[in-house]
Amino acid sequence: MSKKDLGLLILILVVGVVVAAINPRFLLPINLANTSNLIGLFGILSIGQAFVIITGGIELSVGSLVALFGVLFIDLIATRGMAWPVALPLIIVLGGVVGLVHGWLIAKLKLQPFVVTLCGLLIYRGVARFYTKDGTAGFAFGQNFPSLEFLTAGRFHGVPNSFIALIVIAAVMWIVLHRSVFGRYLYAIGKNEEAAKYSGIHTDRIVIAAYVICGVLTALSAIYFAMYTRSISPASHGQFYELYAIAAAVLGGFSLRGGEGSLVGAVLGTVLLQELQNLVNLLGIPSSLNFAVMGGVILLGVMIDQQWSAFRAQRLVAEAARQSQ
Amino acid sequence: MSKKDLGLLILILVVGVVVAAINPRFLLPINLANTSNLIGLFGILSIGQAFVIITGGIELSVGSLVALFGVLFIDLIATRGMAWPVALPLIIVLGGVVGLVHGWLIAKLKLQPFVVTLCGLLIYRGVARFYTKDGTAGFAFGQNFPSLEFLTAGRFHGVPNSFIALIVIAAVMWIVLHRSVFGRYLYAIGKNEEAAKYSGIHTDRIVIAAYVICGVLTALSAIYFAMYTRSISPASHGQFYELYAIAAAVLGGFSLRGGEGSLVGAVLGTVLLQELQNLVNLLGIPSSLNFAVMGGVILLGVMIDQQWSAFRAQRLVAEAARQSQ
Amino acid sequence: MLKASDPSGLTARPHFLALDGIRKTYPGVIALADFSMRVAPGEVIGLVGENGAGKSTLMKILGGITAPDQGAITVDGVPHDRLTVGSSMRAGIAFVHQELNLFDNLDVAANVFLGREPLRGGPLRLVDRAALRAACEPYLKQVGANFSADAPVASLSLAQQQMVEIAKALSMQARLVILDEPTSSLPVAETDRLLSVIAALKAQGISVIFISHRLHEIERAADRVLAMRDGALVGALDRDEIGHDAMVKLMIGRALKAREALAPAREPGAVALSARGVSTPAYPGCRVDLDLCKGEILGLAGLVGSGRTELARVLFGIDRRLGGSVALDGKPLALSAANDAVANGIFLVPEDRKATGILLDLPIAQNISLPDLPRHARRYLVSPRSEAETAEAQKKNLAIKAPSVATLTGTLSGGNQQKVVLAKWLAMKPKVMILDEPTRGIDIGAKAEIYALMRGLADAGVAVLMISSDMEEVIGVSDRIAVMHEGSISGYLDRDDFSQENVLLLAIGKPAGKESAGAAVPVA
Amino acid sequence: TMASAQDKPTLAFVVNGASDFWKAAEAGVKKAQGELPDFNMELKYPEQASVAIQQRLMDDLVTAGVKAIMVSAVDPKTSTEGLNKIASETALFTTDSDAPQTNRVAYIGSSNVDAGKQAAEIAKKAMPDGGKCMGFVGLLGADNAKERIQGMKDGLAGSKIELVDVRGDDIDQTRAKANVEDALVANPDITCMVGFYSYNTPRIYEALRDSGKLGSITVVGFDDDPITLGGVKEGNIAGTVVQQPFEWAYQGMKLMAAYVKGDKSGIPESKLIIVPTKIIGKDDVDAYAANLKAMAGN
Ligand SMILES: Nc1ncnc2c1ncn2[C@@H]1O[C@H](COP(=O)(O)OP(=O)(O)OP(=O)(O)O)[C@@H](O)[C@H]1O
Ligand SMILES: Nc1ncnc2c1ncn2[C@@H]1O[C@H](COP(=O)(O)OP(=O)(O)OP(=O)(O)O)[C@@H](O)[C@H]1O
Ligand SMILES: [Mg+2]
Ligand SMILES: [Mg+2]
Repeated sequence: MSKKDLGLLILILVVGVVVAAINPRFLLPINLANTSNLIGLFGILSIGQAFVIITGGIELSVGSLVALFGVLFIDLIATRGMAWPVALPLIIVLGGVVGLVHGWLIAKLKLQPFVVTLCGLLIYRGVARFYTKDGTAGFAFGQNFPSLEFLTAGRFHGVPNSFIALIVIAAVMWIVLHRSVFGRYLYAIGKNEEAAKYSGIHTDRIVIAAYVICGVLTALSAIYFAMYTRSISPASHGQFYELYAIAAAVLGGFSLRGGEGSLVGAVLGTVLLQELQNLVNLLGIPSSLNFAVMGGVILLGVMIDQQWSAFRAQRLVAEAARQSQ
Repeated sequence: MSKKDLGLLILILVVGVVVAAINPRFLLPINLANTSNLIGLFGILSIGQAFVIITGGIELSVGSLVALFGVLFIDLIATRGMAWPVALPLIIVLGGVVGLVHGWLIAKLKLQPFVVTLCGLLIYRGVARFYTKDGTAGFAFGQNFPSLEFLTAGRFHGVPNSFIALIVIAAVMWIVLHRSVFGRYLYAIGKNEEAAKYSGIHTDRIVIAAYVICGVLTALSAIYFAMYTRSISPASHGQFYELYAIAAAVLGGFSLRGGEGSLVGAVLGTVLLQELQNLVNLLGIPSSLNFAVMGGVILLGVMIDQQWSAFRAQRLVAEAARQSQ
Repeated sequence: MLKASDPSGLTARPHFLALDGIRKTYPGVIALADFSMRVAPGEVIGLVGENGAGKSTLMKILGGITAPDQGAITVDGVPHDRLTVGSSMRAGIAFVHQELNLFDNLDVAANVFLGREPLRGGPLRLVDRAALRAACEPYLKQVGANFSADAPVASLSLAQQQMVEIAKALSMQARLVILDEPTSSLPVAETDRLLSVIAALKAQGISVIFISHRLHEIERAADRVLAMRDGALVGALDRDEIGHDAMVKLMIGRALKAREALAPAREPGAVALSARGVSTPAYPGCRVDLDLCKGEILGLAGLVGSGRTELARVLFGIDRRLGGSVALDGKPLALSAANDAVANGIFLVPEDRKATGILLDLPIAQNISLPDLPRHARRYLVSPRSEAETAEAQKKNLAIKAPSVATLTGTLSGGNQQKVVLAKWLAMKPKVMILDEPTRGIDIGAKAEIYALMRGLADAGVAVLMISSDMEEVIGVSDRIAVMHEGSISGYLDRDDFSQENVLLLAIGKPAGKESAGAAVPVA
Repeated sequence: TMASAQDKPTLAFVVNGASDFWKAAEAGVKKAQGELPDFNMELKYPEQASVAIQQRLMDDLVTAGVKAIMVSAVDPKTSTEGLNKIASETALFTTDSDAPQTNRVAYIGSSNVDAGKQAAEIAKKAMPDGGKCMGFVGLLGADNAKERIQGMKDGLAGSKIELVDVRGDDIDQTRAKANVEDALVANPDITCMVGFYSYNTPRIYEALRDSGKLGSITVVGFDDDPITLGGVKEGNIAGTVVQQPFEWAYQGMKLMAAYVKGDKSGIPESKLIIVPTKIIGKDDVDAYAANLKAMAGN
């Protein structure tokens, strides 16, 4: 675990202790389970986003995709009667295809990631809304899918399965990002794509793969979100989720310039954000301030991190100066 | 006017001709005036955004600022009875101060622009909502400010004054960006900040100045927006306007990597976006598709532009090869 | 120009690489015109030519980075229309680029083996980190690196980074190694090591194409020299014909005047820039005292990482000094940012021109006017005419090879880019000129011009500080030499004491011997 | 306040999103609080009008130990499961839009379909010769919008008035106003406009005023934005249909307080407490405004 991740972890613990001191109900198992469920949902999104950010890209269409895939999934299994073990992989594949298209536009046609995915943000939301004619997609009363519900919204010994899914995904993705050749290429491309190309790396394929991973994880998390809310109004569902995902990754040390960041950081970033949301509700802070608290803490965190590194560098230099005298 | 701007202009005209052919009412003076009013409002935002983008930065808090400044302005003049000639410059100065803070955090503390302004997006929206306790800021019935209303929402010989304001601002800013020393520095910093610093440029000050300009123009446009809607629910007012502004700048040829773009392009980009919104209403396209149409056209525009430049570059090279034989 | 012995090697001889009729044009420039060459196994080809002659373009074609308009490439008997980066590597070609291409977020070993990592974990394709490290060490040893395989590249100096690049090329087990100006920022000892590495490659039957503007290196390493001018082969020299003057004649089409004898040591003027107890972030514990006089060229020599660049950055205000004071003409300077220095007439030509020297995406004229824009402006509005005039004058003055001053600087050859960096400062009124490796990548003709320019500046009363790792240059150009060792100045040499040995002794922290003055000492 | 929050039973009123509409409910909560000091009453806005965020807000409230929640669910039809989860942990009431399939204790509110019908009444009265109406709304897909539109269509059935189209604006007021302007251009034969959300009517009023069409186009409104009431008084808005969120909140809070104390007598057999919507025309507007003011002063 890097110094940066450790700092974040400490911040999370400190905030947790303070909140628990003010309102001990924070530590109730039910609250921890609720929060870790949301951590699971948003964490999967953040990991997907992290893979794109590491290449120096960005994926802004995440929120709209959560709406579109959610609508499609619920429509398929609730209205069209498709069996969920068919619908689920279908949606995941669709996520991969969307990622493929984004990656292709970015890597092959050399369009800017911000532009491609901004258009995605607009288009997918429009499509989702058009698909339901601005109505809501949801389950009819009494429509139940016990095994699917257990897998997505259920708990295992009190631990939400979505959280377990996050842990598994994070572990796998940690190996991919930090131990595999693919991961190493991602870092290289993020730092200097041109030079990576000169090293004989198929940069296009790697970049496309990053977007595919993001698409797949987004689709997966869209299904989790759908099964959590069980109802999706496509006009608002998932709005700003891309910002949550990006904020989590950035809090976790990812640089939007690419080539920097650790997977543990992205997960911890999500934990902090969800802890903050929980805190606002638990401490009775006006919900209008929810956003402000989140923004304030991110800014503070990033500033402290920045100042802390600067301070450490200075101290190191001063140390060296003292020793050599 | 650059080739790129010309291409955009042609696209705007082609879309206009098609729409006019389907629904001739598109060309009614009243419709043109309505649309140009909105072009004025959004155009001012886009110009501000362009100054930040040219440095390789981004300003995501624009939408939230439009809400916050709008709420403050209306509250000051409608509820607190401040004279508008006092309130207006006050808000503009506030815009400058916000820009100063952002610029300072980015240039001096070396925080990432995306992060700083993302936090701004969250914080300002929260503050705006807290300020009105999630209520709406608006004028009482019959509360009128004739001269302010004429300046902001009025028309001069049928031309909306907001559009005239945009033209004046665009002209001044064109000179600043394309002819002045400051503008040249902006491009240099956008292309390579390090090298600009090594040329003895006060890069920090220039970057801060870009954010101040953006803040001031955002505040100005927030006042225009406030006087247009005359009522502001801070939870939703201005949401996504930063995306409109960024999209307009990008359509107009600005690169988010910095150092590229023309002011005329940013204005034309705004024109195209507003034309598209107008088209959706005039052609009776379901409102749910509004976003999708916008996204689709931006993507198409950027793709054509990209392919076209690639094609031209190829032809130039082939030309050179042929000639030299 | 072809001689009976056919030094250009075009007649049948077993060869590894054959190029025939290679042609490459850019808008307004013919970079390569019907270029043909052969490279035999185990042969070291020295490729020389003025800046912009097309050397790098040719190598980029071999490396698969650019495609030729025309021509045939045959590698090991296999013909290719064009090479891609992948096919070039697979064909056994390794490439050290003129511009560095390292990843500073990865460590040294990861950089050396990027794209060729030893794997474990089967289909998981995990990086075998231990094997990677182990595989890297021998190559680092071979290039004489003083850093370890897991050092982050971000912590290395430019010269050290160049060593990583060379280690990378060596590790590829290639059959042809292309070295495009690998020594441009390497000091003497490391350069020597590189030359012996080249000899070792040759002994293993590996071919080498070696590009350098330091002709004595070519002299020592090459079996055959090919000279290029304006994209064409203008001549070739066999091993026994290789000599400094012969190469120069081929390159520039005429003999260069014999290196002018040093002007008699002049009385230096008053002290212009004086540093007292200055310590830099790289060596926070060391204090540097330095006096730089008007009208002198003070050469600053030292080994890799001795802190010269750091000192220059501090004197130019890019880095904050940790202690001490700097005064110009007796007046103390704050130097909190580069603009302080520029405003006071202290200019820096940095060593890394791609990152800090110029803006590659700007036209030449805008690069030249950038530090002095207000002078080219009326009421804050830039006058493109005044700008173009100045740029034209500088283009002529420095013989910058470019279609026009509106050309994008990034499309110029390395040497011409360097001239643009110089031009922007020469267009202003320097009081103190700091040049960090000013002739890095500059051809021999242009070098002479730059030396003349420096001398001209000095004669005009400018104080010139020249940081250089090129021993010949330091000794040949300076009025006085200061040598740095691990962050402090280990000694000064006056004209009478100039010798390679003395510089080297000081550079490794030993006192210079007065007696050996003038003696030609073989480099260690 | 944290301490008292733990001593006294807490009752929460959770709305579906930030809007002025709920300001009256806030006043109702306040009035109830004044009368019942043994309780801790709060009104909660989710930071966004989304099911997930509202669900989370309620989960957190339950965690924090509230004794009863009255919720205006963002999407009651499909939130059965989530609402039932809350209902299993605390006493759940619904307001504004009902969720009859859930285990909620009772619903207090009005009927959006009926409100739509009342809007049709206004239109029919103002345009006896018939006409063409254009509607404007924030979220076309939202239940309350759909029900109001449906109610109005039902109410207009058989008359010569037709609701031609309804344009959505995603609660962006700039677009709300631009939509009205565009409608005036695109459909010159429109004779009436309906603002289905509280802010739509003032935007219609202003766009008409700007283009000089005030008075020549019949405006039908919903809710009681000050501009709407002003327009009604002026005669340029034919009438507006108002709900009574103040009553929902006030009665609802008292009902919940009683319920928590064990008194279930206030819950009717049908579990529905309907506070009817009212039509406010030119003649009633002054009285209504005075009443509003009186409530806010509470
Ligand atoms: N991408 C490009 N676009 C346009 N012109 C180019 C481009 N690359 C190279 N050139 C031109 O091609 C010519 C040959 O350049 P090249 O870099 O091969 O020279 P070189 O021999 O390596 O010079 P140096 O010794 O200075 O490195 C130069 O005139 C240069 O300006
Ligand atoms: N960015 C950096 N981070 C950490 N250490 C650095 C950095 N840049 C340089 N150094 C270290 O600082 C020392 C001085 O480097 P500097 O570049 O000033 O040396 P120099 O004398 O100019 O040598 P060179 O011939 O390499 O340019 C070296 O030990 C180098 O490794
Ligand atoms: Mg070259
Ligand atoms: Mg150096």
